[in-house]
Amino acid sequence: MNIIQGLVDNYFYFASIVIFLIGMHIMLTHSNMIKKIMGMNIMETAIFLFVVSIGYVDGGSAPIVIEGQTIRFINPLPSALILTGLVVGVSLTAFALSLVIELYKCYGTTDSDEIMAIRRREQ
Amino acid sequence: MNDFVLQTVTQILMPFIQVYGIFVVLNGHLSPGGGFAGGTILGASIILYALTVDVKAAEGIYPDERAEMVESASVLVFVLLGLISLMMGRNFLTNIGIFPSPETGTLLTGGFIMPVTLAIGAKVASTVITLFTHLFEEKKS
Amino acid sequence: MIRRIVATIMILLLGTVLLYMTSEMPRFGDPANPTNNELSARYMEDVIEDVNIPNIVTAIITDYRAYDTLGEATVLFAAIASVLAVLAMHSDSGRGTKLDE
Amino acid sequence: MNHLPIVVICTSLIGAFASPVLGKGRPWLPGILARIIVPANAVLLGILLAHVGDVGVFHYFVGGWAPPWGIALNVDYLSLYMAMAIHVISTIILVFARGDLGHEVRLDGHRWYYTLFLLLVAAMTALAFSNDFFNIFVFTEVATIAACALIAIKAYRECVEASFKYLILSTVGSGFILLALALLYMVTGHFNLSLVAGEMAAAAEAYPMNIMVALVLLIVGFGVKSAMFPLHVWLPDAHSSAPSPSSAILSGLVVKIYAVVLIRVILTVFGRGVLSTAPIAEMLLLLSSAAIIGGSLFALAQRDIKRLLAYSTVAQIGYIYLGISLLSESGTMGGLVHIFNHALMKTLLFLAAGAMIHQTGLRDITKLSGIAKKMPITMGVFSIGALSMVGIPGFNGFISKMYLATGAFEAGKPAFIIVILLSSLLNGLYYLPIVVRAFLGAPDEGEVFTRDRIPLSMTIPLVALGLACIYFGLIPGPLLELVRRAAEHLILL
Repeated sequence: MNIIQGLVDNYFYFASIVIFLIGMHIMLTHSNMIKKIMGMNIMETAIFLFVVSIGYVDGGSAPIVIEGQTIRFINPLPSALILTGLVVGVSLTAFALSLVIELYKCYGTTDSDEIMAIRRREQ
Repeated sequence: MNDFVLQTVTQILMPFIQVYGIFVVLNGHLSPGGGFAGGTILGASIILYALTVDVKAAEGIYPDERAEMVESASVLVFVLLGLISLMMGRNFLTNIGIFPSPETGTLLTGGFIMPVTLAIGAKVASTVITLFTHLFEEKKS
Repeated sequence: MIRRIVATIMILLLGTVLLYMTSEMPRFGDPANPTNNELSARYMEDVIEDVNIPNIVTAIITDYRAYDTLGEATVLFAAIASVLAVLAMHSDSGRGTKLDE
Repeated sequence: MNHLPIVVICTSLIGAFASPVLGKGRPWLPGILARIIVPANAVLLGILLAHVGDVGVFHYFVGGWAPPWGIALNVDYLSLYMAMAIHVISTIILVFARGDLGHEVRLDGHRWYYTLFLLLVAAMTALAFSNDFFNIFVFTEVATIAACALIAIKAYRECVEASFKYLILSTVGSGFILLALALLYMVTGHFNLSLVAGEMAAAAEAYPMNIMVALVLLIVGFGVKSAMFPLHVWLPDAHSSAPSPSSAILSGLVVKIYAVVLIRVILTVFGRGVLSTAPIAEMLLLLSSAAIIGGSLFALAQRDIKRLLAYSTVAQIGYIYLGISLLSESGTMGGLVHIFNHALMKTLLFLAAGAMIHQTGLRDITKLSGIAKKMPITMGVFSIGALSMVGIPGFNGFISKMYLATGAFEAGKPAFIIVILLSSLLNGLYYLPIVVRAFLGAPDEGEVFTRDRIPLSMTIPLVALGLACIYFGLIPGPLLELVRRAAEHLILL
């Protein structure tokens, strides 16, 4: 029962892995491009949750120093890096959406299977 | 969207949101927040205006030409701050004391952190607004 | 349909491996974890001396690891340049539909 | 002197940031700016190389914070070699773009094109120098977005589609990379490559699953981005539909920088200790052999010249991974030297194909018969590139193949010599018919060649690349010396 115990102990990691898998499943199985982008966002968010939870320390508080108090902080590094990661995610999403807009203007659909069908019909 | 209540409330709220955004940017090094959070709040105020009142009017508040200038200028400021420390014989992006060092916890502490945060805030706000207006209604350039 | 089944099986396999790994990871929230080493200790203890600001996260992103933040501003710039370029280039007439002219 | 790596990255970034504003209403200005910045940076890198020759390799601490607190740049021969390759090849492509770009991208898009091009060059240089996992992730994203946009900027819907496919697959790759570096951070507590390497043995003892999963995720993540064989599905569409200068830089440099980062991470961070616990190297050998044979077979079936070249890239990436995963000195040298040689050859071939499409508008290789009579220079250098690809002695392609074969022999795996020979045969089968048909075939009567010459700014880069292919085939000494030092650094650890 080591595995169950480990999963219960690491419930934050467990949850973020499950969300990650849901996001990947959406990306791989859906042909609608908007849904693909949603899946991409879910996947990224799961990774961000995972990274931030690495930095958690039992009983720790937000890492802002208050003069004259010594309290335990959480590890600030993962949180700081995920601020960067968030911006990367926004950038990728924005660019992907602009490409979908262009594809919609060209083909009149946001479904990648339908675009393939249109391409095949034209050849 | 033509809802009188919504539009009026938005126009009343906008200055408060913007002041809050500026506060978050300026106090990024003292309290939770910073360039990214504050910039997004600033951008959100304009997005709210665009959604409830009119996208064209929002573009009037923040036209494309100014957006391009702000985009380029803010990142250039960031790189140039790094290069200044290079010219002073330190490594790139070394934190150099710009202001005379006051006591911890006041606004002008932290060397070049506040200029950097301001640049990031301007950059993020501008990017959020520009992305929104361009994706919301593709314009004829 | 086949694609969906194959993808689901792949995800399940990946999930099994990842979840098995999760059970063996350092325990969540344990102060003795490898991540709570001299790296994070210095950020927490010396931030006032080093940077003279109380917000540690801001200190990390704008001072200790400012180069990453420069990269991140560059990502934002790349995104906005890409979006503007793509939307402007495809905006009006003169658009081709075929590669062969 | 020590600041030169960051100066090189920053000048490209400043050029990129300034281009949209400067280019508004002056579409010619960003191009000139780029054509000044990139060659100047190549010169600076040459100075830096000489400096490193004097003082030895060093780490540069950005922000003045030593690792683990700050970010370190790794100024060694591998990063210098890659940075030099990036800047030299980019310079040539930029000169070519002056003549070709107007034909493929609308004039008001030129400022964006050069902005993205400079961003891509800066990001690749930063990746070559970076010695920090998170920094690698950030600049990987810059390079990904810029590369996708360089495809989609051409106003054809095929380009947008290819770009979207590339972006989605790259994003999955980025997700895997971020997850992998989180897993590594979790058990080692560091982001700096050298420090992670130091903690690796203890971490592999205590948390073997984390390390193995992270290794596999990194291989898949960077494998998607560098078009490792079964993950290459995005590459043919993306590289064949892009504007010719973009195709050249994407095929010549962008896929390789990810390969180099992956190689550096696998060999210096994980090291032989972890590699020996699982058959990772053997798996990479098999995959790269499959890439070499499979890519060549796919290329054989293509009629579109740029698609053919794109599939050929899949095969050539296989060579690079083959050389590295042999884990012998000659093999590593062969893989590394092939990075530069293939960049020269493939840039040459893509630019020559671009010149042909520019002049005739034809992409179908069966319709190009007799084209050598109309475009002798272009077709001449194309033949040099093709012969070099096949691996004829006297051209630079031969040098890398020779080292790869020696490496396979050294590693005690002579079976891979057969793979190399077989792929040379296949290369000959798809490249030589184009050359033969172009020189000996009769031109089709109905074809109208509106322009009899390509502009000088397109001829000069082509000739320069052709001469470089012959030069590095006949006098490979200095290049091999640099590569040997880079390989030593990798193989010693």
